[in-house]
Amino acid sequence: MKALTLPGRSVPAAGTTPRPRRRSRRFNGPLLAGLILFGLLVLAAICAPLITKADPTAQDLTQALLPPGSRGHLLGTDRFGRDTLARLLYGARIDLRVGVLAVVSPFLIGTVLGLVSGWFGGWFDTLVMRIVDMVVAFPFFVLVIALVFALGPGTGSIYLAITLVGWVAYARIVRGEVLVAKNQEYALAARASGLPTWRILLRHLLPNVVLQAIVFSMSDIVLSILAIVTLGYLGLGVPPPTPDWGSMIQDGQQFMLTHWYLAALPGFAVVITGLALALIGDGLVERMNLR
Amino acid sequence: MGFVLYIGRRLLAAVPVLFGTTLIVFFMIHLVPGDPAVTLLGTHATPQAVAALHAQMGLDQPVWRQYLDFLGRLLHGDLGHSFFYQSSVTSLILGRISATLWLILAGAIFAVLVSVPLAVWAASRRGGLADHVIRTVPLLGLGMPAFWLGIMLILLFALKLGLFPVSGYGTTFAQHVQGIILPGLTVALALTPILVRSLRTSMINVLGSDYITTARAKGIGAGRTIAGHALRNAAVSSVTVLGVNIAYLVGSTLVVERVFSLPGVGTQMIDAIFNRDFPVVQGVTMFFAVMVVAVNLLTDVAHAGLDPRVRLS
Amino acid sequence: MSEVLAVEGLVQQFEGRYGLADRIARRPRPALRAVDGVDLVLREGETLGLVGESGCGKSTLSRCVVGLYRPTAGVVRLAGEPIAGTPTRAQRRFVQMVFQDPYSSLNPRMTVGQILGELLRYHRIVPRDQVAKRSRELLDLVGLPYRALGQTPRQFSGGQRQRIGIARALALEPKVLIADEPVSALDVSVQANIINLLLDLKQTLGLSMIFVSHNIAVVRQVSDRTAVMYRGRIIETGPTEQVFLEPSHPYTRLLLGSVPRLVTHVAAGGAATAIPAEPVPPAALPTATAEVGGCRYRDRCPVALPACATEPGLRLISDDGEEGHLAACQHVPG
Amino acid sequence: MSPLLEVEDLHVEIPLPHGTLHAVRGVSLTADAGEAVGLVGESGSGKSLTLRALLGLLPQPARISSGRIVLDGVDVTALPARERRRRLTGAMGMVFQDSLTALNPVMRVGAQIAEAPRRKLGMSAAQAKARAVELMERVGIPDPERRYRAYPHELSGGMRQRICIAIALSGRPRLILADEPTTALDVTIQAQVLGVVESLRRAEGVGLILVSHDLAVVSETCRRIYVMYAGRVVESGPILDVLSAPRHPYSFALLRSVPDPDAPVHRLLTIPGQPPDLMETAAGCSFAPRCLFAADACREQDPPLVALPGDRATACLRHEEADRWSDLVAGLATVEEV
Repeated sequence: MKALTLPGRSVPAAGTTPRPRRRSRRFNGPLLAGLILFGLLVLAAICAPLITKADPTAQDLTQALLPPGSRGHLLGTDRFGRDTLARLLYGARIDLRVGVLAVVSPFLIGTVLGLVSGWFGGWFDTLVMRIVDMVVAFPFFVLVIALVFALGPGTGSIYLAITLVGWVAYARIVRGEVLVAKNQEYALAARASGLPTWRILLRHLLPNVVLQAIVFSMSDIVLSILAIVTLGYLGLGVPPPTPDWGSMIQDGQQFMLTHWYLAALPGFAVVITGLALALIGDGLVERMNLR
Repeated sequence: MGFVLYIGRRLLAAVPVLFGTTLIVFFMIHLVPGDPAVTLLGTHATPQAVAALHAQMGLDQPVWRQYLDFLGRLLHGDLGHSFFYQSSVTSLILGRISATLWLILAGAIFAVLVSVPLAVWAASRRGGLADHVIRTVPLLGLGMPAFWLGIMLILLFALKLGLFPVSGYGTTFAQHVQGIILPGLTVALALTPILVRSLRTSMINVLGSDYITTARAKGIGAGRTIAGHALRNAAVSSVTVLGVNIAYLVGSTLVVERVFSLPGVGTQMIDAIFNRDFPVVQGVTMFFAVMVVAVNLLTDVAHAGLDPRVRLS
Repeated sequence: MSEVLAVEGLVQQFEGRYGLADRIARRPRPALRAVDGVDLVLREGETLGLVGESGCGKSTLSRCVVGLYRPTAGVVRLAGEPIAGTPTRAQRRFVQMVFQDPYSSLNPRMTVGQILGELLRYHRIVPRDQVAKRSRELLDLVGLPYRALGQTPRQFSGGQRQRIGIARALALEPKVLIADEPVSALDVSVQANIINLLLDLKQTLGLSMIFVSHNIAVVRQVSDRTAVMYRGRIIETGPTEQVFLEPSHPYTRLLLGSVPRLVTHVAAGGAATAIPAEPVPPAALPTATAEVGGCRYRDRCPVALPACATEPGLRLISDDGEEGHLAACQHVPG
Repeated sequence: MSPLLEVEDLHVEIPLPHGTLHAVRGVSLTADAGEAVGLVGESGSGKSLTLRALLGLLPQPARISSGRIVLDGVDVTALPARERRRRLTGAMGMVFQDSLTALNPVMRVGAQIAEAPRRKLGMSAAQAKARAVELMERVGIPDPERRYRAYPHELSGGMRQRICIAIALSGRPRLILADEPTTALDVTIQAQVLGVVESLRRAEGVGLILVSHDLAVVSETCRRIYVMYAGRVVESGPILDVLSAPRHPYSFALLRSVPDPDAPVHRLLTIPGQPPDLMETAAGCSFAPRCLFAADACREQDPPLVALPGDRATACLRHEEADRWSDLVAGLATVEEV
């Protein structure tokens, strides 16, 4: 039952020319740069007490509005004499933590709902998609702000508000991927071989559809950090005096002519965080395309 | 015929969505922890005031009854009464609507004027220096808070260069135009990074597609190929990309109005939040949803006008 | 030879979207009868070729047989037992499928070892400690090296992937193999490899096979019996040699006449001349969404009669074969 | 008389992030006026890129790295880009494999046909439209006046491909380049479309270069054939001679591995292995690893394309033994039977 070949030759059909398909490298440029940058940000936030001795909430009106480079205050002080560097670092603790954690439950809820509604279709799918349509009719920031207002101040409200609004994006992405994947022949083969549905969903579909959701979660973290910062700027975020980049920008806004850096510096912090996550997202896409 | 039917279909599809948004807006009040009336009035409110508010908000009725009332009033254009002002929410919104519409329009125009040329430029010089710059610089902008960008633009253009007013909207048309440029630019630039990146991808798809090769094979000249074949297809994908992101643009007007002290609906919502003026917050939230649905319908119309395939589906 | 698989009166209908706007515009509810009343018998050890053009319903039919769709009407019988609702585990094992696209038919995130091992374990084909050994045997069977077990599909070429797909189907030790266009996505120089492999495996493992293809030459090469499908129906069926040498249905004649042929000897003076001067038919869709009534080939048929307004059933032309040679045409004396 | 089109030693390269893919490696071919020429090979053989290079339509980032394209005795590769494009597109029209993507989805098909007459041949709008309708009629589109206003997605695959042929003809070319024009079509439609191409070729005296993976399609349509493998022409000559007595093991094996609809064989010949990766350049004949008759010399030496009598050529070191190949393979088959 061998293919017709000359005697004394092996069957070369089987991988004698190992295809030098470019091995998908674990890390590529953008991914590595993004991970390092984000890692440094997280490290700085965790090690805040080691980097500066200053207390981010300690007021000292005699030291108010010092310019960057002052003795003992590398990045200067705000109008209450609080150290800007310390506030930036401790602000990172709040903003990064809330930003990353706020994405976890939307990710899980949206992925599960998208997987189930895409696979089974029917009335459940219709219901989920109707709710999705309703939620996406609202601009993200508007609904989050309105919900935080209704729920009252505090980080708990922020988590809940972002979860209530954020899951729809994941549900949409995952459902779309599932609709494509479930008609791919590998999914048909799994069904034809009689594997149970839960196994097909978890073992065959999920690993193939979840990547898009992971890539999206990178920009979603940016979005949720933007939401927290915006809430802080509007005075609806983490209550003072806890430092937060958004409230720092708001504080600094009134000294724009004389001390522009007070509003500018926390903004740069957000921009750099966004850059790091965008690089990670781009890197992940590039890695996926290589496959 | 196909066109009319398609638009009719889209209009019909918008009805349940709008209906659904009223559900969300209505149930917002039930998210308020504890007794909404107490929370809204503060803990030292008199029992009489709480009871009066209960009656006014209809909180003494069963939930389905409250919703039907809400819906019924909504159908008559009645969004309730402000707690803070002696005025209906509808008239408050109508009084502020023009600045917001202006801002959305200016933002959308600026967004197109900035992103489309950049995307076309990057796509036509694929792999070149311009492409690399246009691809990487927006990465810096993805995490840029719109309000912060606004502050920075004020700092540069209004305070340092004195080209535009720092804030406000004036009273005359000329002042309106002058006052809307910086906020419009802010709204647009906040969206540009996302827009440029997805537009670039779709432009590359258009320029690399087989029908462009067919057109080139005809030997009708590069200019004619671009004008006759690339542009309209590029417009189709631009409209699609814009439609996907328009909700983000509409949403960012909320904070940007605040930064530039524009007398728009967004500023009103934030004022209402600080005044704990629940009906106004609800009303404005609803207004924003209607705006998004309306803008989406407009993009659908534009899409159907540009692309004959859409009308068929 | 005994029957291993039979299909009776099979109908598979797909419903399209029907929204409120369609209801208001009083549009008819869109429905597509991809398979519209098919009877089929597969006997032990034989290869049945199923040919037809795109959209004729041959793929839908094969997917019904492996239980991927629940038929709108009709039954599929495996070894005499009808599939009732969802196929049982034993029924799943009885009939397995080899898919068309070697690139999308294998899960890109699983190694070959995982793909095979999962099936061997779930269906308890062999004891758990024998799974690795059995996987290697399967690779032997399809001519792949053992190191393939640790590799993911993308490390293989199209032909090798198709071998993995065949190994996966064989893992369940089926009696019937459905090959749905197994070579159409492959390079011409690799197609013969897979065709020969399938024929060899059929022989050594005693399989019965339904070979679905649009490639008429391949079907003639591999099958004992041939069935021709057109718009959801079988319009001619019989022993392969008879169908090819004495096609009875006008559509079968057109189909066989349209196949490009290698011209190796022709009178001097130029290229081949045998290009069928077929009158150009109206641009009708190959699958009708609405009921036309009558013979479904009527609108393209050069020899249509008034009698063709009633749809003919399959009529017996000769019965020297096991199942006989049948065609659904009014020109065949009833 | 010099041929209409002459290609000499054409090389096409695709620069990729991980290296350069040498896709076409020194192809030479000629096409006389009114002649039908076939270019056969499987995916990755470089046949489509060769065809696209002729019209200057290489997809990004592929480029011609060397070679000459001579049109009407003029070396167009030496001309400035604008003039080169004017000459090439003036003399040739192209038909692609996938008619759905090859047509502009937002433009009426009639307008797409009328474009070249209007812009290139300088006709008035009315003349161009009349020409388009006439062309649609010639390629066998019923009711052309009405179909003129249709969009591509409103037509069937066969109709669309006819539109593409009409577009290719619209600029009054002397040579049509067709890249797998019927591969996406059903056999019955394929026969119709090939029939249209053939009758137009005869009626108008337009030449044809047909690229296909299907030997049978080429044999029914063309008078001469070029067989390509791994970016090279491995055999060429009058089609009947090549098909009845191939002088290269690749064409020989290909002919025996493809089933014949009229004559099923006991067993198809298989070509082991798969086409080489063009990122790497190994020494020796690129077909040697899969060749049934390869000797040590074949793995060391790159065989040149040598001319044979009867306007034929082959790139095989052992082509003189070609007459024995059949017996060798037949003997093998019986041995394997036992």
